[in-house]
Amino acid sequence: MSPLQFCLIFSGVLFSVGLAGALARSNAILVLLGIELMLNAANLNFIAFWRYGPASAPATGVIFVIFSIAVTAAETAVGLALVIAIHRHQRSIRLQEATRLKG
Amino acid sequence: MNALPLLSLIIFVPWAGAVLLACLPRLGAPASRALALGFSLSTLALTLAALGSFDPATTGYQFVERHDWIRALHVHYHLGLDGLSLLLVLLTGLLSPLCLLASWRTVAEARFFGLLFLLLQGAALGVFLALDFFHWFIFWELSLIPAYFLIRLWGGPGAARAGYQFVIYTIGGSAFLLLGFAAIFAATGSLDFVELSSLGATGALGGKLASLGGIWPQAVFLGVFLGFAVKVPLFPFHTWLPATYAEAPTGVSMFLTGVMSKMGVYGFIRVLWPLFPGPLHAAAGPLLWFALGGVVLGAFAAMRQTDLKRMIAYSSVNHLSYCLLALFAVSVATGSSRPASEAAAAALSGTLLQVFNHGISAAALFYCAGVLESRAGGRRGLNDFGGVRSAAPVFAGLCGIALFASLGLPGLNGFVGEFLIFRGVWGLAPWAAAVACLGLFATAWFLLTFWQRVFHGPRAGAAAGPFADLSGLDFAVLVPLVALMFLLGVLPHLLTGLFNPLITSWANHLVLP
Amino acid sequence: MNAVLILIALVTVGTAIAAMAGRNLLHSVLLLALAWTGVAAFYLWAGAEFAAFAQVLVYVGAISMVVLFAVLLTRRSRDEAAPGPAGQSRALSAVMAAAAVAGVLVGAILRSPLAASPGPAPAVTVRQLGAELMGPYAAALLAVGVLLTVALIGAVVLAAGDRTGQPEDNP
Amino acid sequence: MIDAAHLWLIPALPLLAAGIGALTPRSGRRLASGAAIAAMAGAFLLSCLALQRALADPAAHLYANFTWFELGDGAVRLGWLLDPLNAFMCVMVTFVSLLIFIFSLGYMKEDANFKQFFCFLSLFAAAMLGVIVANSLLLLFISWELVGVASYLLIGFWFHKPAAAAAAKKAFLTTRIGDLGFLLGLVWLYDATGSLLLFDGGHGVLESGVLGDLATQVLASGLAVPTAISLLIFCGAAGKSGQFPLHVWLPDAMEGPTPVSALIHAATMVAAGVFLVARVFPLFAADQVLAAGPLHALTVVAAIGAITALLGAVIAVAQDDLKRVLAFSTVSQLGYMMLALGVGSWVGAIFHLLTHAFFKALLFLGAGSVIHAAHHEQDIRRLGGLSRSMRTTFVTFAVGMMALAGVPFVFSGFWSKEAILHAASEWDVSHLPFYATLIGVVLTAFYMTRLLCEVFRGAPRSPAAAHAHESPRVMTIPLAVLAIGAVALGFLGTPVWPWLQSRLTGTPIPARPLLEGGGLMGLSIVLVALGLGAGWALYGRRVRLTATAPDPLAAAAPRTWAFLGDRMKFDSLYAATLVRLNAFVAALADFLDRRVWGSAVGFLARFAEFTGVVNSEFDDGALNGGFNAASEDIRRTGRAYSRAQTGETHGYLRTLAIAFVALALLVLLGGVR
Repeated sequence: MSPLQFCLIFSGVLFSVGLAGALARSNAILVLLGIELMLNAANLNFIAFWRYGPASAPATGVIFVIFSIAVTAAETAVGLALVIAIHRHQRSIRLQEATRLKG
Repeated sequence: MNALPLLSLIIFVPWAGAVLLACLPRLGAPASRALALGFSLSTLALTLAALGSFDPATTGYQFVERHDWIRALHVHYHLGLDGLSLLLVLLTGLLSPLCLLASWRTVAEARFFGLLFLLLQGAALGVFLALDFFHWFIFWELSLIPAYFLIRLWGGPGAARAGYQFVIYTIGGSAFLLLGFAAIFAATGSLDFVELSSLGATGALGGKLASLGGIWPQAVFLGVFLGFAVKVPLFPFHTWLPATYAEAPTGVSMFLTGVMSKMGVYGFIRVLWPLFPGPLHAAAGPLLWFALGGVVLGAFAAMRQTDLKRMIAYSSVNHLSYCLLALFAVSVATGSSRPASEAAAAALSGTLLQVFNHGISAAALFYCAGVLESRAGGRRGLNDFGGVRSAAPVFAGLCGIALFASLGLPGLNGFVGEFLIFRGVWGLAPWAAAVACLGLFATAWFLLTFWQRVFHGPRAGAAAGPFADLSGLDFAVLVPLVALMFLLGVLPHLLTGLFNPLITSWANHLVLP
Repeated sequence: MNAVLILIALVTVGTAIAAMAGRNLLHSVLLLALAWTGVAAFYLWAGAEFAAFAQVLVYVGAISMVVLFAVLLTRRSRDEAAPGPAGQSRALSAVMAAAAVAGVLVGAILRSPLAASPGPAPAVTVRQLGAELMGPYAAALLAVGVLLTVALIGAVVLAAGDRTGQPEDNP
Repeated sequence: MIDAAHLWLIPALPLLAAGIGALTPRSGRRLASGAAIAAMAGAFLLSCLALQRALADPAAHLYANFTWFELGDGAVRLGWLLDPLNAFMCVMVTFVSLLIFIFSLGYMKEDANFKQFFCFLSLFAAAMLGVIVANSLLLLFISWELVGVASYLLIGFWFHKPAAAAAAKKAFLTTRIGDLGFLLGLVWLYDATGSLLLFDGGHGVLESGVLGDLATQVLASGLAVPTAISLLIFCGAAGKSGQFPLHVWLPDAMEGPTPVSALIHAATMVAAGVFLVARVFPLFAADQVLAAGPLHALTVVAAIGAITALLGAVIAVAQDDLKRVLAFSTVSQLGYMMLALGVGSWVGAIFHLLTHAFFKALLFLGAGSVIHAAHHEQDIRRLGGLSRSMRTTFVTFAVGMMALAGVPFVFSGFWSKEAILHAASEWDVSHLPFYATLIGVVLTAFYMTRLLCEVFRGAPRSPAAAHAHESPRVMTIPLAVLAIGAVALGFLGTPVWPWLQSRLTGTPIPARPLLEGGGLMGLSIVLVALGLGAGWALYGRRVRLTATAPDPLAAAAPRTWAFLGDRMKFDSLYAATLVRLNAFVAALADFLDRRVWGSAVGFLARFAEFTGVVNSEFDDGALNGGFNAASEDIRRTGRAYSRAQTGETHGYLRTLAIAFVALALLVLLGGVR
């Protein structure tokens, strides 16, 4: 197993853990955190490929990660604001109960 | 080059009106109506100015405006006017004030209505004038949004569903269109219709698309084709149309059928045909059957409708299918050894005439249905009326003229276009003309049934009680339309003169790359 | 491949699992902060110092704080009830789905012929990064700036809520 | 002196009157009717001048063409034509129309839509004159259709009567079937020759060069192109002229006011088909040079004409409605004219057309006078005894009846019918048409005798008939004038002095001694006498006493009588086949539209819906154990969409994960590259 493959597997496992959390938990905050984990796993891949990948441009991977982190930050801010809004409306942040958008 | 950017003015004057209306939230209903009408009329004046200084003998584009816009994408702001565009711009300019007049009394929230309508008008004009796919597509899609809201907010009880269906269908169609053009851009690096047409004429476009590999050339053609086919609509992509036209408010129905359905035909002639002469030729044989399906089954389906507006909507399917029939027939004959330029010129002239004339007569018919509907408190079933001619003879007369114009009575506007289409199609694909005759017959049948049920017989249904004849406002809408029907029926050269050199040059160069 | 990397990976994944599985929300957040630190450590190990610092600053510093606030703010809610049969079955299906994803990913990675260049990490200075960001990626940077601004305003609007206290949208 | 270039004035005058009529208010009765009559009188004077001009040089075709609009490198051109055929038709149409207009002043006096009636009449006359003076088949077709629409308006003039409205629609649609054939013929001819002008300095479609070229073209099926074009054009003629099998509209059209029946369904519109064939006769005859052709156009014309002549006469025997008897007699007479055209004697056809216009208009107006006097009683069984109360009407009607029956020597119908019989007997393709005409002669004399006896003899059989009075002068004077015409016109074309024939053809025709074809003439005289005698024996000698008494023939053969009375069940046949087929196709199209196309086009949408269903089934079935009872509704379109929209974030996420796995597996295992 090459180091690159190891890194990728690491990120894959981290991703799956995040997914499992997001799927299993009913607390909206935890779901959000699970998604954060998945995004982190993606960032891991960028760095791994940047480090080991063939003919990488000097800074591409890092730049991607920086942008990704910025976007994630925005996403978290909005997500948490939503959670708080939901909480204020129905005194609960259980995701199962937030089904008012049901078609 | 004109000092005055006339074409930009034509597009942006209605939009300026819309912006003005948006900026005046406290404007009362009468003032907003007047304002909207004023802007619409000044657009008409501008179109007439364009007509005045238009030189029909030139086959190229006139009043061209071309400026760099987005250099990175090789996008230009490119407007131009030729006989084909002029025809449609005139139609839009003429119909829009009438549509606004048609909604004069019946519409609540006049300011918002006028705003949306002016937006719609500007977008439609933009579609007819733009020569670069980039902003052409923006106009194309922008026309949907006001149309949706106009249907949704002022339409009948089923308007929500109908508007939804309308938007989904047409957006679905234009998604394919967009994909097709994305591929074209990828292959050629250009989005300019003029450049692409010259590429299409030499067959270079096909070659470049083939360099994308696989089924790309066919897929691109299909995508662009689908986008237009849904808009026209070509049978069997027409199922959104009856519901939409029936549920829309009268003025909007007039505009939808009068102008927006022409956007599809325009797209066929301006974009699909010059860009893809080869693939269209290859596909035209089967496509003729689709067009015939629209002609025949559209007319027969109209016979079964009991809702007047749905019936007129089906007659629109029938009438617009004639245009496509002619175009496909020309395409079938393209490149054949038999000299067919005379027939092709007839077919193409007929198509353009039909486009204009159908706009007028269908708008008039929709207005008549609207008059019936408003007099009957929202009912517009075929069996809700009887003997209206006894109650409202003047209305019956004008409606009858519109109806006979629609069924192609000589002396009124519809005939010349249909005759030329038949003459052309016969010369190019005789069997198609023979089959299409069935459609003519069925059209006469259902229009006369409409006339007989509603206007003849003893007074019944909604006409049993007091039934007012036309008001001054109704006259203001119907009289110009009816006058045009007579005028264009007797003097078709008023229109053909505008585009005949253009058509001739097309018809004389029917060669496959 | 070296022991440091393996260690980083184990710690990161372990804390992540613990965070996701834990009963107590506060603990979960803290454990997750640890996991994020592990990721930052990985970046350091790989030679991307700037990314590592950004990770620490944004995640460990900012996000985990915000999340903690959110947890504290929503604490009074009827907290996660004891996992009933429905919760259990959901957890089971979640783990199954995640395992399937993991399996597919690992399978794909193992089957792919990935040629890793064994050379040293490409050296990137912060100056270089800055030049890149202000040069070819200027437009993207602007877009991200706009995005962040919009997100900020959006978050404020959402969290501030309506003054009247009425439920906002009536379907 | 009038020239071809001024010929447009003839249709323009009534058109102007129609415009005036359309724009005057309802109360402007005097203005509308005055304008119509003045315009008609003006048109009549112009027609006479035109006739004078045409007769100055009967062999010439004077024309004036002009460009309608540019098309491609060429242009669509129209034109006016002046030759004896046109000129005679113009004079006849304007003269008969003028009389009918005057008659209408009295007949329609009490109608609320009086001014509209004159407006429509003028429109009709203008269109009819347009048909006649056109030098372009396109212009002819335009006027032709306008004739159709004007007749639609006039037949349905009493539109509040459902029967009238239905009859108008039926007339328009039936003729439209023919007109579509006509249209196809036109476009074919246009495509084949590049012109629709009749005469155009050697390039017109009726000129020998073009026709010669055309005759050399043969279709794959062996049919010559001119034959096919002629037959298509003949469809239009058959529709307008009420030829079998498109004759069904004509009897129904009697729902219109009687002057309309006289104008449209006797003198002018129905004659337009005959005129059309006569006008383009060289085209119809162009395939005669091809001996090998499987079919000649004129043979078909003759066959249809013979069938129609016989059919109309047979059905007319058993009709009880005064106007319907006349209508079927019109059908029959039009058959004679077509037959004459088919056997090659277009001159005979036109001769009969002209005389028929006079005596049939006379008969219809006479009928109108009767109906007017009898308060719209049209059933001949309920009339009777009117010869005493309506002297003028009786006398003029009798003149018309004898002209139609072909009573020898004095009446015009005899001479024109004689010309047709003569031509039919000399036709060398078949003698069947000749025999058909002979039978028709007997039947015509018979049913006209029956009509006259039933209406005018005996005692009145209803209060309306008993109280009938002679109509006012404004109605009887036109009758008298027409009666004179019905007698005098015949002498223009007797074999002894074939003035009309020689003027029409433009070549002098030698006079034949009266007795040269004596055998034939004697035969026809005997046959007419036979018909008259039989009619007198059955209806004149023993007068019907009550309205309900059965007809002697009905008593003899009730089923045949009922069959004929029901117009040989043609209408029922069409209702059972064509109308039903039409309704079926309409229903099919509607069904396809509502059910099939929507689904076919919405296939992608349905596919998405399907995945939604699968997903929700998976949720319900695999994870929650047990189907939801509401799954019955899943098949409904919108419901299925909304079921996928559970609103549960987890569901969405899970779907995503499963889809990802599925896709990845597809890529990994399926080898999709």
